[in-house]
Amino acid sequence: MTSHFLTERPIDVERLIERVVSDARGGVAVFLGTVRNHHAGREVERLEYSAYSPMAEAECARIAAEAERTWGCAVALEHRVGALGIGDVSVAVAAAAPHRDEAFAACRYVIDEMKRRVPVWKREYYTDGTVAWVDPTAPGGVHLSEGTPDAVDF
Amino acid sequence: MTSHFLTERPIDVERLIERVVSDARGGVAVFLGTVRNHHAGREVERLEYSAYSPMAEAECARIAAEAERTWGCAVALEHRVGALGIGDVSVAVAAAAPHRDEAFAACRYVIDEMKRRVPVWKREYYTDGTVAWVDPTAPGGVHLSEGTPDAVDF
Amino acid sequence: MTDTAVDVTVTVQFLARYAELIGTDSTQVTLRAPATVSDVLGAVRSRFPGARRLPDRPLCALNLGQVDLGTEVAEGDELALLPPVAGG
Amino acid sequence: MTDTAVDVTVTVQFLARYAELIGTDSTQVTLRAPATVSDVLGAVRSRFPGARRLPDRPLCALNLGQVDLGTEVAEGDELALLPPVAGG
Repeated sequence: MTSHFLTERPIDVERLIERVVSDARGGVAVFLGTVRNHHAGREVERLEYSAYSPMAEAECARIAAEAERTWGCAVALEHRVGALGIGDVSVAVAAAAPHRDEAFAACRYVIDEMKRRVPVWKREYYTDGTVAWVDPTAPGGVHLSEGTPDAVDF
Repeated sequence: MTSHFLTERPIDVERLIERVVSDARGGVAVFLGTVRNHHAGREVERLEYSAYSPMAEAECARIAAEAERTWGCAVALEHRVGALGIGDVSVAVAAAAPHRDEAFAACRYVIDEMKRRVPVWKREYYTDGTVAWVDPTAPGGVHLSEGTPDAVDF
Repeated sequence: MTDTAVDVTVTVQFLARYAELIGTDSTQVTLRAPATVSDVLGAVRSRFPGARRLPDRPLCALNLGQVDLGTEVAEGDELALLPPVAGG
Repeated sequence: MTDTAVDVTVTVQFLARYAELIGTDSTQVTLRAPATVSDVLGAVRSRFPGARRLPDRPLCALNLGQVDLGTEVAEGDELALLPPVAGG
Protein backbone atom coordinates (compact mmCIF):
# COMPACT_ATOMS: atom_id res chain seq x y z
CA MET A 1 0.00 0.00 0.00
CA THR A 2 3.00 2.33 0.32
CA SER A 3 3.28 4.83 -2.53
CA HIS A 4 -0.39 4.44 -3.24
CA PHE A 5 -1.43 7.99 -2.34
CA LEU A 6 1.91 9.78 -2.46
CA THR A 7 3.70 10.09 -5.75
CA GLU A 8 6.94 11.64 -6.91
CA ARG A 9 5.71 11.70 -10.50
CA PRO A 10 3.26 14.12 -12.11
CA ILE A 11 -0.33 13.31 -11.16
CA ASP A 12 -2.30 11.86 -14.04
CA VAL A 13 -5.70 13.45 -13.53
CA GLU A 14 -7.44 11.52 -16.29
CA ARG A 15 -6.29 8.24 -14.81
CA LEU A 16 -7.42 9.29 -11.35
CA ILE A 17 -10.88 10.02 -12.75
CA GLU A 18 -11.00 6.70 -14.59
CA ARG A 19 -10.37 4.89 -11.33
CA VAL A 20 -13.60 6.19 -9.76
CA VAL A 21 -16.04 6.43 -12.66
CA SER A 22 -18.30 3.48 -13.27
CA ASP A 23 -21.37 2.84 -15.40
CA ALA A 24 -23.55 3.38 -12.34
CA ARG A 25 -21.74 6.44 -10.95
CA GLY A 26 -22.62 9.29 -13.26
CA GLY A 27 -21.43 12.25 -11.18
CA VAL A 28 -17.76 12.95 -10.66
CA ALA A 29 -16.41 15.84 -8.59
CA VAL A 30 -12.71 16.57 -8.82
CA PHE A 31 -10.45 18.94 -6.95
CA LEU A 32 -6.97 19.90 -8.07
CA GLY A 33 -4.51 21.96 -6.11
CA THR A 34 -1.80 23.56 -8.20
CA VAL A 35 1.32 25.46 -7.20
CA ARG A 36 0.64 29.20 -7.03
CA ASN A 37 3.21 31.82 -7.91
CA HIS A 38 2.72 33.88 -4.77
CA HIS A 39 2.62 33.13 -1.07
CA ALA A 40 3.18 35.14 2.07
CA GLY A 41 3.83 38.26 -0.01
CA ARG A 42 6.70 36.69 -1.94
CA GLU A 43 7.03 35.39 -5.46
CA VAL A 44 7.38 31.62 -5.46
CA GLU A 45 9.85 30.08 -7.89
CA ARG A 46 9.47 26.41 -6.96
CA LEU A 47 8.78 24.24 -3.96
CA GLU A 48 9.34 20.87 -2.39
CA TYR A 49 6.82 18.69 -0.66
CA SER A 50 7.99 16.17 1.88
CA ALA A 51 5.93 13.70 3.86
CA TYR A 52 6.05 11.37 6.80
CA SER A 53 5.26 8.73 4.23
CA PRO A 54 3.96 5.71 6.16
CA MET A 55 1.63 7.87 8.25
CA ALA A 56 0.57 9.95 5.24
CA GLU A 57 -0.35 6.80 3.34
CA ALA A 58 -2.35 5.49 6.29
CA GLU A 59 -4.10 8.82 6.82
CA CYS A 60 -5.05 9.12 3.14
CA ALA A 61 -6.48 5.60 3.21
CA ARG A 62 -8.53 6.45 6.30
CA ILE A 63 -9.88 9.66 4.77
CA ALA A 64 -10.86 7.93 1.53
CA ALA A 65 -12.61 5.15 3.43
CA GLU A 66 -14.51 7.67 5.57
CA ALA A 67 -15.78 9.47 2.48
CA GLU A 68 -16.71 6.28 0.66
CA ARG A 69 -18.63 5.02 3.69
CA THR A 70 -20.40 8.31 4.37
CA TRP A 71 -21.50 9.11 0.82
CA GLY A 72 -21.59 5.71 -0.87
CA CYS A 73 -19.13 6.87 -3.48
CA ALA A 74 -15.79 5.91 -4.95
CA VAL A 75 -12.80 8.08 -4.06
CA ALA A 76 -9.32 8.38 -5.51
CA LEU A 77 -6.66 10.80 -4.35
CA GLU A 78 -2.99 11.53 -4.82
CA HIS A 79 -0.53 13.94 -3.27
CA ARG A 80 2.65 14.82 -5.04
CA VAL A 81 5.94 14.89 -3.14
CA GLY A 82 9.38 16.10 -4.20
CA ALA A 83 10.18 19.12 -6.36
CA LEU A 84 7.35 21.02 -8.05
CA GLY A 85 7.19 24.06 -10.29
CA ILE A 86 4.56 26.77 -10.62
CA GLY A 87 1.33 25.35 -12.04
CA ASP A 88 2.13 21.74 -11.22
CA VAL A 89 -0.68 19.74 -9.65
CA SER A 90 0.24 19.07 -6.02
CA VAL A 91 -2.93 17.29 -4.93
CA ALA A 92 -5.85 15.70 -6.76
CA VAL A 93 -9.09 14.22 -5.45
CA ALA A 94 -11.82 12.52 -7.49
CA ALA A 95 -15.13 11.34 -6.05
CA ALA A 96 -17.76 9.56 -8.12
CA ALA A 97 -21.32 8.86 -7.05
CA PRO A 98 -24.66 8.19 -8.71
CA HIS A 99 -25.61 11.83 -8.10
CA ARG A 100 -23.71 15.06 -7.79
CA ASP A 101 -24.66 16.00 -4.23
CA GLU A 102 -22.73 13.03 -2.88
CA ALA A 103 -19.85 13.51 -5.30
CA PHE A 104 -19.35 17.15 -4.31
CA ALA A 105 -19.70 16.46 -0.59
CA ALA A 106 -17.22 13.59 -0.65
CA CYS A 107 -14.69 15.51 -2.74
CA ARG A 108 -14.87 18.50 -0.44
CA TYR A 109 -14.54 16.33 2.68
CA VAL A 110 -11.47 14.57 1.34
CA ILE A 111 -9.53 17.71 0.42
CA ASP A 112 -10.45 19.42 3.69
CA GLU A 113 -9.37 16.44 5.78
CA MET A 114 -6.19 15.95 3.76
CA LYS A 115 -5.15 19.51 4.45
CA ARG A 116 -5.91 19.01 8.13
CA ARG A 117 -4.57 15.53 8.79
CA VAL A 118 -2.06 14.24 6.23
CA PRO A 119 1.54 14.81 7.38
CA VAL A 120 2.92 16.61 4.35
CA TRP A 121 5.07 19.74 4.42
CA LYS A 122 5.93 22.39 1.91
CA ARG A 123 9.22 24.22 1.50
CA GLU A 124 8.96 27.28 -0.71
CA TYR A 125 11.83 28.77 -2.70
CA TYR A 126 11.22 32.41 -3.59
CA THR A 127 12.58 34.38 -6.50
CA ASP A 128 14.37 36.72 -4.03
CA GLY A 129 16.50 33.79 -2.89
CA THR A 130 14.75 33.22 0.42
CA VAL A 131 13.45 29.83 1.47
CA ALA A 132 10.71 29.02 3.96
CA TRP A 133 8.77 26.20 5.53
CA VAL A 134 5.07 26.82 5.13
CA ASP A 135 3.25 26.71 8.45
CA PRO A 136 -0.42 27.76 8.43
CA THR A 137 -0.23 28.27 12.21
CA ALA A 138 2.76 30.65 12.08
CA PRO A 139 2.49 34.45 11.89
CA GLY A 140 2.74 35.24 8.19
CA GLY A 141 2.16 31.61 7.31
CA VAL A 142 5.83 30.66 6.95
CA HIS A 143 9.08 30.14 8.85
CA LEU A 144 11.89 31.66 6.83
CA SER A 145 15.00 29.51 6.82
CA GLU A 146 18.17 30.68 8.55
CA GLY A 147 20.70 32.54 6.46
CA THR A 148 18.07 34.07 4.21
CA PRO A 149 17.16 37.75 4.37
CA ASP A 150 14.47 38.63 6.94
CA ALA A 151 14.87 35.31 8.67
CA VAL A 152 13.37 36.65 11.85
CA ASP A 153 11.04 33.82 12.67
CA PHE A 154 13.11 30.73 12.25
CA MET B 1 -19.14 32.14 -30.12
CA THR B 2 -21.39 29.40 -31.50
CA SER B 3 -20.13 25.90 -30.75
CA HIS B 4 -18.14 27.25 -27.87
CA PHE B 5 -20.02 25.41 -25.13
CA LEU B 6 -21.73 22.64 -27.10
CA THR B 7 -19.62 20.01 -28.75
CA GLU B 8 -20.32 16.93 -30.82
CA ARG B 9 -16.88 15.55 -30.06
CA PRO B 10 -15.65 13.88 -26.87
CA ILE B 11 -14.98 16.43 -24.14
CA ASP B 12 -11.29 16.87 -23.44
CA VAL B 13 -11.27 17.28 -19.67
CA GLU B 14 -7.54 18.03 -19.42
CA ARG B 15 -7.88 20.81 -21.94
CA LEU B 16 -10.89 22.25 -20.15
CA ILE B 17 -8.86 22.37 -16.92
CA GLU B 18 -5.91 23.98 -18.68
CA ARG B 19 -8.19 26.78 -19.86
CA VAL B 20 -8.98 27.88 -16.29
CA VAL B 21 -5.80 27.20 -14.34
CA SER B 22 -3.33 30.03 -13.95
CA ASP B 23 -0.27 30.66 -11.84
CA ALA B 24 -2.38 32.68 -9.42
CA ARG B 25 -5.39 30.35 -9.30
CA GLY B 26 -4.30 27.33 -7.33
CA GLY B 27 -7.65 25.68 -6.63
CA VAL B 28 -9.59 23.96 -9.39
CA ALA B 29 -12.95 22.28 -8.87
CA VAL B 30 -14.25 20.12 -11.69
CA PHE B 31 -17.55 18.36 -12.25
CA LEU B 32 -18.11 15.67 -14.84
CA GLY B 33 -21.42 14.11 -15.71
CA THR B 34 -21.13 10.73 -17.40
CA VAL B 35 -23.78 8.55 -19.01
CA ARG B 36 -25.19 6.05 -16.50
CA ASN B 37 -26.33 2.58 -17.42
CA HIS B 38 -29.68 2.80 -15.68
CA HIS B 39 -32.51 5.32 -15.64
CA ALA B 40 -36.18 5.14 -14.80
CA GLY B 41 -35.86 1.46 -13.95
CA ARG B 42 -34.51 0.53 -17.36
CA GLU B 43 -31.10 -0.42 -18.62
CA VAL B 44 -29.71 2.31 -20.87
CA GLU B 45 -27.83 1.26 -23.98
CA ARG B 46 -27.01 4.66 -25.42
CA LEU B 47 -28.49 8.11 -25.70
CA GLU B 48 -28.68 11.24 -27.75
CA TYR B 49 -28.46 14.80 -26.54
CA SER B 50 -29.99 17.55 -28.63
CA ALA B 51 -30.04 21.27 -27.96
CA TYR B 52 -31.65 24.50 -28.99
CA SER B 53 -28.16 25.51 -29.89
CA PRO B 54 -28.17 29.31 -30.15
CA MET B 55 -30.05 29.66 -26.87
CA ALA B 56 -27.98 26.97 -25.17
CA GLU B 57 -24.79 28.77 -26.16
CA ALA B 58 -26.13 32.08 -24.86
CA GLU B 59 -27.34 30.53 -21.61
CA CYS B 60 -24.00 28.80 -20.97
CA ALA B 61 -22.19 32.09 -21.54
CA ARG B 62 -24.49 33.83 -19.08
CA ILE B 63 -24.03 31.16 -16.41
CA ALA B 64 -20.24 31.20 -16.75
CA ALA B 65 -20.20 35.01 -16.51
CA GLU B 66 -22.43 34.94 -13.41
CA ALA B 67 -20.09 32.50 -11.66
CA GLU B 68 -16.95 34.38 -12.67
CA ARG B 69 -18.42 37.63 -11.40
CA THR B 70 -19.72 36.19 -8.13
CA TRP B 71 -16.65 34.21 -7.09
CA GLY B 72 -13.82 35.99 -8.91
CA CYS B 73 -12.83 32.79 -10.65
CA ALA B 74 -12.28 31.44 -14.15
CA VAL B 75 -14.90 29.04 -15.51
CA ALA B 76 -14.92 26.68 -18.49
CA LEU B 77 -17.74 24.36 -19.41
CA GLU B 78 -18.83 22.09 -22.20
CA HIS B 79 -21.92 20.05 -22.95
CA ARG B 80 -21.79 17.19 -25.37
CA VAL B 81 -24.53 16.79 -27.98
CA GLY B 82 -25.22 13.94 -30.39
CA ALA B 83 -24.86 10.22 -29.75
CA LEU B 84 -23.24 9.06 -26.50
CA GLY B 85 -22.50 5.67 -25.02
CA ILE B 86 -22.41 4.50 -21.40
CA GLY B 87 -19.60 6.16 -19.47
CA ASP B 88 -19.11 9.00 -21.95
CA VAL B 89 -18.73 12.46 -20.42
CA SER B 90 -21.88 14.45 -21.22
CA VAL B 91 -21.06 17.63 -19.33
CA ALA B 92 -17.91 19.08 -17.81
CA VAL B 93 -17.38 22.18 -15.67
CA ALA B 94 -14.06 23.52 -14.40
CA ALA B 95 -13.73 26.48 -12.04
CA ALA B 96 -10.38 27.82 -10.86
CA ALA B 97 -9.85 30.34 -8.09
CA PRO B 98 -7.08 31.33 -5.72
CA HIS B 99 -8.74 29.23 -2.99
CA ARG B 100 -10.93 26.17 -2.94
CA ASP B 101 -14.05 27.65 -1.34
CA GLU B 102 -14.63 29.83 -4.38
CA ALA B 103 -13.70 27.08 -6.83
CA PHE B 104 -16.17 24.62 -5.31
CA ALA B 105 -18.96 27.18 -5.02
CA ALA B 106 -18.57 28.34 -8.62
CA CYS B 107 -18.38 24.80 -9.98
CA ARG B 108 -21.50 23.77 -8.11
CA TYR B 109 -23.39 26.87 -9.22
CA VAL B 110 -22.55 26.30 -12.87
CA ILE B 111 -23.64 22.66 -13.01
CA ASP B 112 -26.84 23.40 -11.06
CA GLU B 113 -27.76 26.31 -13.31
CA MET B 114 -26.88 24.37 -16.46
CA LYS B 115 -29.25 21.61 -15.48
CA ARG B 116 -31.95 24.16 -14.76
CA ARG B 117 -31.55 26.59 -17.63
CA VAL B 118 -29.66 25.27 -20.63
CA PRO B 119 -32.04 23.99 -23.33
CA VAL B 120 -30.63 20.51 -23.86
CA TRP B 121 -32.64 17.31 -24.09
CA LYS B 122 -31.84 13.67 -23.68
CA ARG B 123 -33.31 10.74 -25.59
CA GLU B 124 -32.55 7.38 -24.00
CA TYR B 125 -32.39 4.10 -25.88
CA TYR B 126 -32.87 1.12 -23.57
CA THR B 127 -31.59 -2.42 -23.97
CA ASP B 128 -35.22 -3.65 -24.09
CA GLY B 129 -35.76 -1.72 -27.32
CA THR B 130 -37.78 1.10 -25.81
CA VAL B 131 -36.91 4.74 -26.34
CA ALA B 132 -37.82 7.74 -24.19
CA TRP B 133 -37.38 11.47 -23.83
CA VAL B 134 -36.09 12.28 -20.40
CA ASP B 135 -38.31 14.80 -18.59
CA PRO B 136 -37.51 15.45 -14.95
CA THR B 137 -41.03 16.92 -14.51
CA ALA B 138 -42.85 13.85 -15.88
CA PRO B 139 -44.08 10.97 -13.69
CA GLY B 140 -41.32 8.39 -13.82
CA GLY B 141 -38.92 10.92 -15.29
CA VAL B 142 -39.45 9.99 -18.93
CA HIS B 143 -41.92 10.06 -21.80
CA LEU B 144 -41.71 6.72 -23.59
CA SER B 145 -41.87 7.09 -27.34
CA GLU B 146 -44.85 5.79 -29.28
CA GLY B 147 -44.66 2.26 -30.66
CA THR B 148 -42.48 1.07 -27.79
CA PRO B 149 -43.80 -1.27 -25.08
CA ASP B 150 -45.48 0.46 -22.13
CA ALA B 151 -45.72 3.70 -24.06
CA VAL B 152 -48.45 4.94 -21.77
CA ASP B 153 -47.32 8.47 -21.25
CA PHE B 154 -46.44 9.72 -24.69
CA MET C 1 -42.76 48.07 -43.92
CA THR C 2 -45.65 50.22 -45.07
CA ASP C 3 -48.62 51.75 -43.23
CA THR C 4 -50.67 48.72 -44.17
CA ALA C 5 -48.22 46.18 -42.66
CA VAL C 6 -50.34 45.25 -39.66
CA ASP C 7 -49.50 41.55 -39.80
CA VAL C 8 -46.57 39.93 -37.96
CA THR C 9 -44.96 36.73 -39.13
CA VAL C 10 -43.20 34.67 -36.50
CA THR C 11 -41.08 31.55 -36.96
CA VAL C 12 -41.97 28.90 -34.41
CA GLN C 13 -39.41 26.26 -33.48
CA PHE C 14 -40.47 22.94 -31.92
CA LEU C 15 -37.65 21.43 -29.94
CA ALA C 16 -36.85 17.83 -29.04
CA ARG C 17 -39.97 15.91 -27.99
CA TYR C 18 -42.27 18.72 -29.15
CA ALA C 19 -40.98 18.30 -32.70
CA GLU C 20 -42.04 14.66 -32.45
CA LEU C 21 -45.47 15.56 -31.10
CA ILE C 22 -46.11 18.20 -33.75
CA GLY C 23 -44.50 16.29 -36.60
CA THR C 24 -42.20 19.09 -37.72
CA ASP C 25 -39.27 21.14 -36.45
CA SER C 26 -40.66 24.56 -37.28
CA THR C 27 -43.42 26.52 -38.90
CA GLN C 28 -44.33 30.11 -39.67
CA VAL C 29 -47.35 31.80 -38.17
CA THR C 30 -48.78 35.10 -39.39
CA LEU C 31 -51.12 37.03 -37.12
CA ARG C 32 -52.76 40.42 -37.07
CA ALA C 33 -50.77 42.80 -34.84
CA PRO C 34 -50.66 43.25 -31.90
CA ALA C 35 -50.19 39.59 -31.08
CA THR C 36 -48.73 37.76 -28.09
CA VAL C 37 -46.89 34.49 -27.54
CA SER C 38 -50.20 33.06 -26.40
CA ASP C 39 -51.80 34.03 -29.73
CA VAL C 40 -49.00 32.25 -31.62
CA LEU C 41 -49.56 29.15 -29.48
CA GLY C 42 -53.25 29.28 -30.30
CA ALA C 43 -52.49 29.34 -34.02
CA VAL C 44 -50.12 26.38 -33.59
CA ARG C 45 -52.75 24.40 -31.70
CA SER C 46 -55.34 24.97 -34.43
CA ARG C 47 -52.94 24.01 -37.20
CA PHE C 48 -51.30 20.83 -35.78
CA PRO C 49 -53.36 18.02 -34.24
CA GLY C 50 -50.29 16.83 -32.29
CA ALA C 51 -50.19 20.20 -30.54
CA ARG C 52 -53.04 19.11 -28.27
CA ARG C 53 -50.42 17.18 -26.32
CA LEU C 54 -48.42 20.31 -25.56
CA PRO C 55 -48.77 21.49 -21.98
CA ASP C 56 -51.11 24.43 -21.37
CA ARG C 57 -48.18 26.68 -20.62
CA PRO C 58 -45.08 25.37 -22.38
CA LEU C 59 -41.69 26.92 -21.76
CA CYS C 60 -41.22 29.60 -24.43
CA ALA C 61 -38.15 31.46 -25.65
CA LEU C 62 -38.48 34.53 -27.85
CA ASN C 63 -35.29 35.37 -29.74
CA LEU C 64 -33.30 33.11 -27.35
CA GLY C 65 -34.61 34.58 -24.11
CA GLN C 66 -37.29 33.04 -21.94
CA VAL C 67 -40.62 34.87 -22.00
CA ASP C 68 -44.11 34.43 -20.59
CA LEU C 69 -47.24 33.92 -22.64
CA GLY C 70 -48.32 37.57 -22.51
CA THR C 71 -45.20 38.87 -24.26
CA GLU C 72 -45.91 40.66 -27.53
CA VAL C 73 -44.30 39.27 -30.67
CA ALA C 74 -42.84 41.32 -33.53
CA GLU C 75 -42.21 40.77 -37.21
CA GLY C 76 -39.39 38.29 -37.76
CA ASP C 77 -39.29 37.00 -34.19
CA GLU C 78 -38.27 33.44 -33.47
CA LEU C 79 -40.44 31.74 -30.88
CA ALA C 80 -39.15 28.41 -29.57
CA LEU C 81 -41.29 25.93 -27.63
CA LEU C 82 -39.04 24.07 -25.19
CA PRO C 83 -39.78 20.83 -23.33
CA PRO C 84 -38.50 20.71 -19.74
CA VAL C 85 -34.72 20.68 -20.05
CA ALA C 86 -32.80 17.51 -19.31
CA GLY C 87 -29.15 18.28 -19.79
CA GLY C 88 -26.17 17.36 -17.70
CA MET D 1 13.38 -9.62 27.28
CA THR D 2 14.44 -10.63 30.79
CA ASP D 3 13.17 -9.63 34.22
CA THR D 4 15.81 -6.92 34.33
CA ALA D 5 14.70 -5.30 31.03
CA VAL D 6 13.11 -2.21 32.58
CA ASP D 7 14.39 0.17 29.92
CA VAL D 8 12.48 1.09 26.74
CA THR D 9 14.20 2.28 23.58
CA VAL D 10 12.19 4.47 21.24
CA THR D 11 13.14 5.73 17.79
CA VAL D 12 12.31 9.41 17.41
CA GLN D 13 11.73 10.85 13.94
CA PHE D 14 12.09 14.58 13.29
CA LEU D 15 10.06 15.61 10.29
CA ALA D 16 10.48 18.48 7.83
CA ARG D 17 11.38 21.73 9.62
CA TYR D 18 11.98 19.92 12.92
CA ALA D 19 14.77 17.89 11.30
CA GLU D 20 16.35 21.23 10.37
CA LEU D 21 15.98 22.61 13.89
CA ILE D 22 17.39 19.51 15.54
CA GLY D 23 20.05 18.89 12.93
CA THR D 24 19.16 15.27 12.30
CA ASP D 25 16.29 13.16 10.95
CA SER D 26 16.08 10.71 13.82
CA THR D 27 17.58 9.51 17.05
CA GLN D 28 17.10 6.75 19.60
CA VAL D 29 16.13 7.47 23.18
CA THR D 30 16.33 4.93 26.00
CA LEU D 31 14.39 5.58 29.18
CA ARG D 32 13.54 3.70 32.36
CA ALA D 33 10.02 2.21 32.03
CA PRO D 34 7.31 3.29 32.42
CA ALA D 35 7.90 6.33 30.16
CA THR D 36 5.59 8.65 28.28
CA VAL D 37 5.81 10.67 25.08
CA SER D 38 6.50 13.66 27.28
CA ASP D 39 9.48 11.88 28.84
CA VAL D 40 10.89 11.14 25.37
CA LEU D 41 10.48 14.80 24.46
CA GLY D 42 12.35 15.77 27.62
CA ALA D 43 15.25 13.53 26.66
CA VAL D 44 15.30 15.03 23.18
CA ARG D 45 15.34 18.57 24.57
CA SER D 46 18.28 17.80 26.84
CA ARG D 47 20.26 16.13 24.07
CA PHE D 48 19.77 18.58 21.16
CA PRO D 49 20.26 22.35 21.62
CA GLY D 50 18.07 23.00 18.55
CA ALA D 51 15.17 21.30 20.32
CA ARG D 52 14.61 24.43 22.40
CA ARG D 53 12.88 25.81 19.32
CA LEU D 54 10.30 23.04 19.31
CA PRO D 55 6.88 24.13 20.51
CA ASP D 56 5.94 23.14 24.06
CA ARG D 57 3.43 20.64 22.77
CA PRO D 58 4.44 19.50 19.31
CA LEU D 59 2.17 17.25 17.25
CA CYS D 60 3.25 13.65 18.00
CA ALA D 61 2.55 10.39 16.22
CA LEU D 62 3.31 7.06 17.89
CA ASN D 63 3.55 4.18 15.43
CA LEU D 64 1.77 6.30 12.76
CA GLY D 65 -1.17 7.35 14.93
CA GLN D 66 -1.55 10.72 16.61
CA VAL D 67 -1.13 10.63 20.41
CA ASP D 68 -1.02 13.11 23.28
CA LEU D 69 1.96 13.72 25.51
CA GLY D 70 0.74 11.43 28.29
CA THR D 71 0.72 8.31 26.16
CA GLU D 72 3.04 5.57 27.41
CA VAL D 73 5.75 4.38 25.02
CA ALA D 74 6.90 0.78 24.62
CA GLU D 75 10.09 -0.92 23.49
CA GLY D 76 10.62 -0.46 19.75
CA ASP D 77 8.03 2.29 19.29
CA GLU D 78 8.47 4.95 16.63
CA LEU D 79 7.64 8.43 17.84
CA ALA D 80 7.42 11.11 15.15
CA LEU D 81 7.46 14.86 15.89
CA LEU D 82 5.38 16.60 13.24
CA PRO D 83 5.33 20.31 12.37
CA PRO D 84 1.89 21.73 11.56
CA VAL D 85 0.93 20.07 8.27
CA ALA D 86 0.94 22.09 5.06
CA GLY D 87 -0.19 19.78 2.29
CA GLY D 88 -2.61 20.39 -0.58
